[in-house]
Amino acid sequence: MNENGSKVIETINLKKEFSVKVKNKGKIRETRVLKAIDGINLHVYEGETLGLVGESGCGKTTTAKVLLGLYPPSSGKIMLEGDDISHLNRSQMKSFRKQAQMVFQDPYESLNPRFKIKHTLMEPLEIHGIGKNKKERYEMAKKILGEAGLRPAEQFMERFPHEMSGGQRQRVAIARALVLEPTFLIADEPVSMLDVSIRAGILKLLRSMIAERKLAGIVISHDISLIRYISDRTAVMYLGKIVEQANTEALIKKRYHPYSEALLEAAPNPDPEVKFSLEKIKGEAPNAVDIPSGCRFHPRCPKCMEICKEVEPKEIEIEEGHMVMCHLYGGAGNE
Amino acid sequence: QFVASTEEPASGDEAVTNQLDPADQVPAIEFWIQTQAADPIRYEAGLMVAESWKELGFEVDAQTREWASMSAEGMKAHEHDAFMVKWGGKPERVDPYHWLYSMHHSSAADEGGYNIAGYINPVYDALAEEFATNLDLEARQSAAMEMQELLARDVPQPPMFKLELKNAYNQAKFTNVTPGVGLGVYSFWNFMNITPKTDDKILNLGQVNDINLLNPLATKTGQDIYMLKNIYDPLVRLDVKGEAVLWLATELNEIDDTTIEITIRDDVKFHDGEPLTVEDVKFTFDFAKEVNSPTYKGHVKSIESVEITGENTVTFKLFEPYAPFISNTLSQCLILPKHIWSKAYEEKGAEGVLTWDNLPAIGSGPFVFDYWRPNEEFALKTNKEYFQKPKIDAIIRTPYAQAIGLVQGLVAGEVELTSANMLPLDLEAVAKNPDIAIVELPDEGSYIIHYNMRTAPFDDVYARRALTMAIPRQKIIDVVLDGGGLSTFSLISETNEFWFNPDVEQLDFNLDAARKELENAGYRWDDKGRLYYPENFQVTPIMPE
Amino acid sequence: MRLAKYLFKRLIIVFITLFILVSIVFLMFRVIPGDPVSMFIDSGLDAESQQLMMKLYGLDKPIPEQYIIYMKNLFRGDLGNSFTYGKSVVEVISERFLNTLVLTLTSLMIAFTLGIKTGSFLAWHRNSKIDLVGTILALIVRCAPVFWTGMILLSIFAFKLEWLPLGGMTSVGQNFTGFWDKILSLDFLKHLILPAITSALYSMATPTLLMRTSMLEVIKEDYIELAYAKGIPEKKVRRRHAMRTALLPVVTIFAVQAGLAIGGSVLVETVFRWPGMGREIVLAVSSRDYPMAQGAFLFIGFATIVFNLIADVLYAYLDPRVSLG
Amino acid sequence: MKNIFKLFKKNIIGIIGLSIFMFFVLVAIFADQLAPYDPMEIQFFAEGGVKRLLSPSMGHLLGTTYMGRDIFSQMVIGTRIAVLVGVISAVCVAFIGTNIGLIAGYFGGIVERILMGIVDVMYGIPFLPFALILVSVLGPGVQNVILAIVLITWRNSSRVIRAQVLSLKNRTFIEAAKLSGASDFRILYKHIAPNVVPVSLIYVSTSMASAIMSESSISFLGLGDPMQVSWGRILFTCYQSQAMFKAPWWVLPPGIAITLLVLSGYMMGRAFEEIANPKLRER
Amino acid sequence: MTLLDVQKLSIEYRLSDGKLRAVDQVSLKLESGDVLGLVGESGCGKSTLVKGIINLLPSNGRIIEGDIVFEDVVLNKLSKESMRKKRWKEISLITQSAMNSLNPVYRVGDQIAEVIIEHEKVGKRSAMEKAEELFDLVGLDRGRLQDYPHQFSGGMKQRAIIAMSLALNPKLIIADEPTTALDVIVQSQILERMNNLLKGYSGSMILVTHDVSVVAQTCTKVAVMYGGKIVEYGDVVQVLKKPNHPYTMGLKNAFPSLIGEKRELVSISGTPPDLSKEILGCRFAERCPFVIERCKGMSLEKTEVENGYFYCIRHAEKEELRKRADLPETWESEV
Ligand SMILES: Nc1ncnc2c1ncn2[C@@H]1O[C@H](COP(=O)(O)OP(=O)(O)OP(=O)(O)O)[C@@H](O)[C@H]1O
Ligand SMILES: Nc1ncnc2c1ncn2[C@@H]1O[C@H](COP(=O)(O)OP(=O)(O)OP(=O)(O)O)[C@@H](O)[C@H]1O
Ligand SMILES: [Mg+2]
Ligand SMILES: [Mg+2]
Repeated sequence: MNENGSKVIETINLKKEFSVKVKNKGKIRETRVLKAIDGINLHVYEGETLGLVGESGCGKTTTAKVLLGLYPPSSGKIMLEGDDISHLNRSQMKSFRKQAQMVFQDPYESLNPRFKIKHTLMEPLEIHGIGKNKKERYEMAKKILGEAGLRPAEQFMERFPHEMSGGQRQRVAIARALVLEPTFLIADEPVSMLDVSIRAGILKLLRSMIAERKLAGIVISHDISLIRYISDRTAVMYLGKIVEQANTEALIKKRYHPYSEALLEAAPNPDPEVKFSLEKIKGEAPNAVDIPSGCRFHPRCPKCMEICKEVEPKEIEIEEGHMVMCHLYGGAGNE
Repeated sequence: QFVASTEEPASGDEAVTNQLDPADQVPAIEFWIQTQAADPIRYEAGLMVAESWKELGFEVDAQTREWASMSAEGMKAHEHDAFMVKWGGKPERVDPYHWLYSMHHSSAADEGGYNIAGYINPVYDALAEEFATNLDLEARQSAAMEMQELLARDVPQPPMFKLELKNAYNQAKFTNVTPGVGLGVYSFWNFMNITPKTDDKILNLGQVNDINLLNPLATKTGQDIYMLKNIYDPLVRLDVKGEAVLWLATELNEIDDTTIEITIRDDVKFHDGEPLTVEDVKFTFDFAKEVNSPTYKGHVKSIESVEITGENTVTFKLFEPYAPFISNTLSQCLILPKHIWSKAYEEKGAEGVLTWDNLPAIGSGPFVFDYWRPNEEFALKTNKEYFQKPKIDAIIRTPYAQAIGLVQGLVAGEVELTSANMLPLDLEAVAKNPDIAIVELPDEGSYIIHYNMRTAPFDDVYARRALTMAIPRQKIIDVVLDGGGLSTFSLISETNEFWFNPDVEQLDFNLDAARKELENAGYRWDDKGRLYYPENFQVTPIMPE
Repeated sequence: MRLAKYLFKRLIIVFITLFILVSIVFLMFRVIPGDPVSMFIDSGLDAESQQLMMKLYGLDKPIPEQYIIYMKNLFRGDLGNSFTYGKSVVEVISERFLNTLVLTLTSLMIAFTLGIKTGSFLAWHRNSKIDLVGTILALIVRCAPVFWTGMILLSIFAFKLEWLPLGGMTSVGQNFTGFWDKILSLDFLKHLILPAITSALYSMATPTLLMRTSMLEVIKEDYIELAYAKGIPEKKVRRRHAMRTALLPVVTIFAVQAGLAIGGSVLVETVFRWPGMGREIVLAVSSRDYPMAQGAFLFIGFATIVFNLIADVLYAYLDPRVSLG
Repeated sequence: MKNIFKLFKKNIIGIIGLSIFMFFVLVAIFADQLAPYDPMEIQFFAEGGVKRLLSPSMGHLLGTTYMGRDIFSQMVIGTRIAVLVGVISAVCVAFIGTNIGLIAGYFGGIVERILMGIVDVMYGIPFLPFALILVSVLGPGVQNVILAIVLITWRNSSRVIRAQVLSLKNRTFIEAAKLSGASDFRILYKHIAPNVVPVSLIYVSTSMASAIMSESSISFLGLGDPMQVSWGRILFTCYQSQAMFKAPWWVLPPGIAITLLVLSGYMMGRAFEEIANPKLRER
Repeated sequence: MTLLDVQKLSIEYRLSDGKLRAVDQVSLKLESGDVLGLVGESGCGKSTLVKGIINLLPSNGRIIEGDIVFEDVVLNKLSKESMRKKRWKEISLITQSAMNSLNPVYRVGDQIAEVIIEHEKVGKRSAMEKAEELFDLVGLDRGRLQDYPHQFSGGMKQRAIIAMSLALNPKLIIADEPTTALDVIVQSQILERMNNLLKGYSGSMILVTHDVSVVAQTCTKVAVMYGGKIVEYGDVVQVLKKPNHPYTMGLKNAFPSLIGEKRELVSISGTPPDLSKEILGCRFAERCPFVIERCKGMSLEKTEVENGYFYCIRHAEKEELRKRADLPETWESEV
């Protein structure tokens, strides 16, 4: 599937740093640099969905926001359909906005509580001057809402967010993201706030919308078993870097990076007869302010070697389309 | 806006015309009234005056002003139309030099001068000069009489009314209360004479405000100055009626019009034990000039030199004859101890001496500075070695900030004497304590409206006279003062019998007469009752003879 | 060390703030109509004497020069000499300031002790009638103008019942050896009661309502539930867990209130003739005693700012979550 | 908005507050009709004496002042100033404070630093002394009193609104709006502003209360508008004329009226506070 | 030995406009050593049930019928004081969102010590020593006892709470969603630790969660809750492998798994019932694909099975229903 499409979005050594106030021993804060994403290379083809997994705080959301221009990147490039969009001016930004959209994690937070659904959906149209008049925009909004599975749409158009369930709101959020007919869609943990019994519905809706519109999609989750059901390829992220990237099923079958291994092992299984394996990795991910030297995973890595403590591994293609960043495979010593 | 004008069309007489040139309309009067906070009497009275003027057809813009701005812009810069103040009747004004010369001589009409109205009348000036320089009392008196007549006719700044002051004291504890002219019981003589009836010989004096500054060279307020007079001695003092009596001086010898020889007592000591000598007297006057004391300046500027001419004598040489020299200069200049002030001068310099708080104040007077806790208490004790001993042992002066506290203090017996004027409600309150007695005394000063003869319509004598006749003196006394006042027509109080002229013209409240006055001068009214100048109007600054 | 650095930084900001304040006030005073000398014009200062006086006060110089001189002196801690008192402003003010502090701090102490208790009580009985009535009562005392409450209390307790003095700080004729002697005397205490209660009543609402609100929020916190689950007796939960945490914002507001109260002290001081700072500023403004008014304003401003700073630091130290910077 | 109103309707304290406030507004509107006399007119007996300090009677419902003025009429007319000062200051304070808070919070960076720096400086200014000086400079008058109030009190609301904006700014619905291409202006005034309305309303109400209180304090110190009757000035006159121990009918009504009107402001503010802070609402 | 016997417990909340029955006639039996998983969608009454058990309902909540028997003591009839003494000593409750359950203004160590001092009347020193042991048990550094909660990461707070819950070796630990906010890796670490610790002194636990996978991995028994009722109860393997209630069947389908072939996810359409309204018959009827007329009738039939029970009137057809439930089409009647 990858080969027949063109790269809709691509990042080259993308970095994002924040300066944050960190409290030290005393009562006084000091300013430190937090490397939220630290040089990532990603691409998504048309009609393809990329899954992004990783622990909390590893930079998934930041990646999404940088890709969408909500945060300016600190360095590196973002190419949307071949054009560098890292440094757009105001009006260019506005037209870029039409092409890239996002579905947020928390459906309770992502809708303006003081807007009726119709206002939420019609506003982007109004901003971009799509549709001749209010009525036309209303129709467009209604249509997309129906497609998002909220029927009868007229009725939902008049509601406020607090009058709807979480699943319904997430459908509105998807509708809003798609009303501008973007070419690129990111869904950041689209179902993690929802009840299990309705998650599948939302994921399915997303998948079908991406497929129907031939969008390039990125779906973010910390739950790799969910990613499996929606993404074609999966990238595993750890502390601001993508440590492994491959076709989803291939990754599940054979993962090379010890972190991916741990992540998959730890994922709970609904089958009571297959129990957890023993604790594989220790502790929790360190803070992005104090990134460990060498391979950033080495303090938790069960297979840590001397070199891992000093040298940062390079990305290598271990199988076709399967990238990994680990000294176990990189031939220790080259650089 | 409550100052709604209740203009009635002037009663139908021939002056009412319809086709009047708007340019002829009499310009509006900006009338400054003091704020209610500063003085409710002036405030209420001012409003009543404004109302009354409106009835005559004047347009009046009554504005309230804080004292500070009114005095800077009006009293000092003379940029007013008209405003109302109260001039205090201090003992040093018993000789009416201030009223008659300072306030009306043309030389004082410039900025900062006391001729606030800008009254310029050559005839008057001549009389005033005579009054100021002729040492002959009778000549001065007759000039004063004539001047009062001129003023009553030309009304540059008419007096309106004065208060009947009432001071309270505790008669169960003290007797022999001796109010002095202009100061009531705050007078030096009262502190000297008041006699305790009981063993408690400490006099608790309650006042509204505190003492501010005890530096004789820099102090400004009456409260301070008259307190200083208990601590320091002048060469002469003004007695309860305002007449000069010898004090430190034992003998005054007018050698000629400009030379006076003075002999002083030899038994006076400063509170620190140093004797008071002619050195100190000479030093005081020289020093005041040297450091440019603003307090002494006005007094000592007439002095050319002071020389020690004997063991106990000094001779003053004046630039020119100055009639009130004894009553107004010698009585006001307190003698400073040279040993203290020359040392202070060395340490602080001229400016430092003037900004010095001079604590503890060391003088030679009958009372000795004891302690002062600002805004709480100020205490004097009696000078046991003084040549004339007070009957009390000490004075404790408490500032009450508000009259109401003071009155309650009186009722409660905390306060045994106060020079604050008791208003009707206060009297009612103090009546609760039968020990409280009231001394009544007429005020020597009065409430005055300062017109500004430099601006219209006050430049015209007929307008001034009409406006003066529209001042509802009696109504103000009845309503605002609850009857506790008297109408006045001369700046000199009638109790000041020697100088007072009872026969001056009295432009008392009479709206009809006021209208007549205007009419006769050709003023006209339109059908709304607004006042217009006569045709081909010519300003008449003073009453033609 | 770090704290010192932080405080240093903050103090610099405090100084800048004060500098701006002083400049504003300085300029404001120069544009007020009226000058300090003409105030006394009627007591017999002729034109020449007035000039001398202006010179003495340094008011004969052009305003920019006056400003520079004032600032220069200010940096040396010299606020100039009061026109009225002829004394150094610092000397006059520090005395008044102490008087004001004694009054405000006493009243705040009363207000906060009572307020905190009442507030937590109301919150604990939330939704009950007591709560509603208590809340409304707290609002009412806060809404009654202090000067009016003062007048009423004076009428009742000082005038009608004659239990307490009518005003002032001490009775006539008391001889105190020093500040503390005075402050600790029974006579002083008697004078303190009414004004302190008056302003305490006024200030009480803030801690009461804040404590109530804060408690209501805290009560909903999970750690309160956990405390119950832990089998901690209700009293201890309330005192140790709920009140302790709910108190944090209240403690902070104490400092802020102190600043406010000092600024607002003029009203109570006027009614009770308390020889404090607030009254002084009114007098100074109306008599155009520039150095005095500027100084008083500066003192109050300084107190306000310092109290705010104290509030910030205090808060950071009481609440482990909060840091400074 | 509707939502706020609905919640408000449920809030007893808010409703009481609103009722009191509306009562005074009505009195203010119909003051001329309600006041039987000109409040500054001195009343005389038929035989000529001034009606000094009469206790309440049918002719003078709340008695008379020392100068023989009708206190009831003064109270009624005084309502006007109170309501006027309250409403105008509140609106100005809320308008300025909200906008400054919105702009500072939203744009951040240097704009925020400058604006909040100004606010910090403002916090160092003690209100009453400042007002006294300002009124001395500009002269007494209602407009100057309002100016003083507004100049000082906007600081409170701007700080809180800014904090509110800071938290709203990172809410995802704002990011969603940005993604839709909304301009800063649109985000600020269409998305963020409506969400700070409840907080703004707290400040409208409480600023109103504190403005009324400030006006009466300033008037009580004798610096109010000398040509207008206000409650504070009635109290001042009473205090100054030394009748305060004698004439309860003169002392009590203005104090009660001030208390009630100020109370109404705080009560409404409290209601809005509970609306803005759901933690306090649901129990 | 029966440790806990909940008999027909019903709990209601008073609302401003009516009542809400959050727990309706719930019966449960727990033997010592059991680990019971309580699963159900958000709002189905799980927290209410467990709070009801230790008598910690919010002020508007009330037990209206039923008994809670804990070791032959009827908990709901105990005086306030004796109930208080039982708390934590015998039953400890890890409340939902334990992240926020630590008082921010006290040191973590002090908070653990507090409960030990309160119940065992020991000195601060020995309480702190005990706390140190507990920290060792849960794998936290002893030194961190001196820290404040905000200095802990989420996982560490969770561990600290678990340490606290074990402080008095209670016979029963109730853990309300203890790992919901955590990353999978940390979650697996913690669950495993807890399991081992409980086994160490044969304590029992009720684990509240909405994640069937977690139950499958951790528990011996499971109770499936829906709309205030326990619709199915039994041994874990039994219930998850061979669900009897259609809701359990649906739930099982909705969980993704990394093991085995990629499977379509199925969601249960519709939303859970509104508990503030009275519901006749089966609560799941609205969303059940096997609904028949009788389901909405009055009676609820309880079917006892080995070690458990379930409520479904079509219990006779359970084999067939199970087969149908495996097919995604079954659940896709509506969106
Ligand atoms: N606006 C910001 N300012 C400062 N730091 C930020 C900001 N946004 C994110 N970070 C930090 O960047 C790092 C990555 O955050 P990000 O939200 O991208 O992680 P995530 O993988 O999405 O985590 P989660 O699964 O919790 O959503 C974190 O350490 C976070 O604290
Ligand atoms: N204090 C309360 N007052 C009124 N209703 C409440 C209260 N607490 C909970 N409820 C309602 O009771 C029902 C059950 O709530 P409960 O918290 O027990 O659910 P839960 O299963 O724990 O949900 P979650 O998985 O979201 O924690 C819900 O409908 C909830 O809205
Ligand atoms: Mg994220
Ligand atoms: Mg729950």
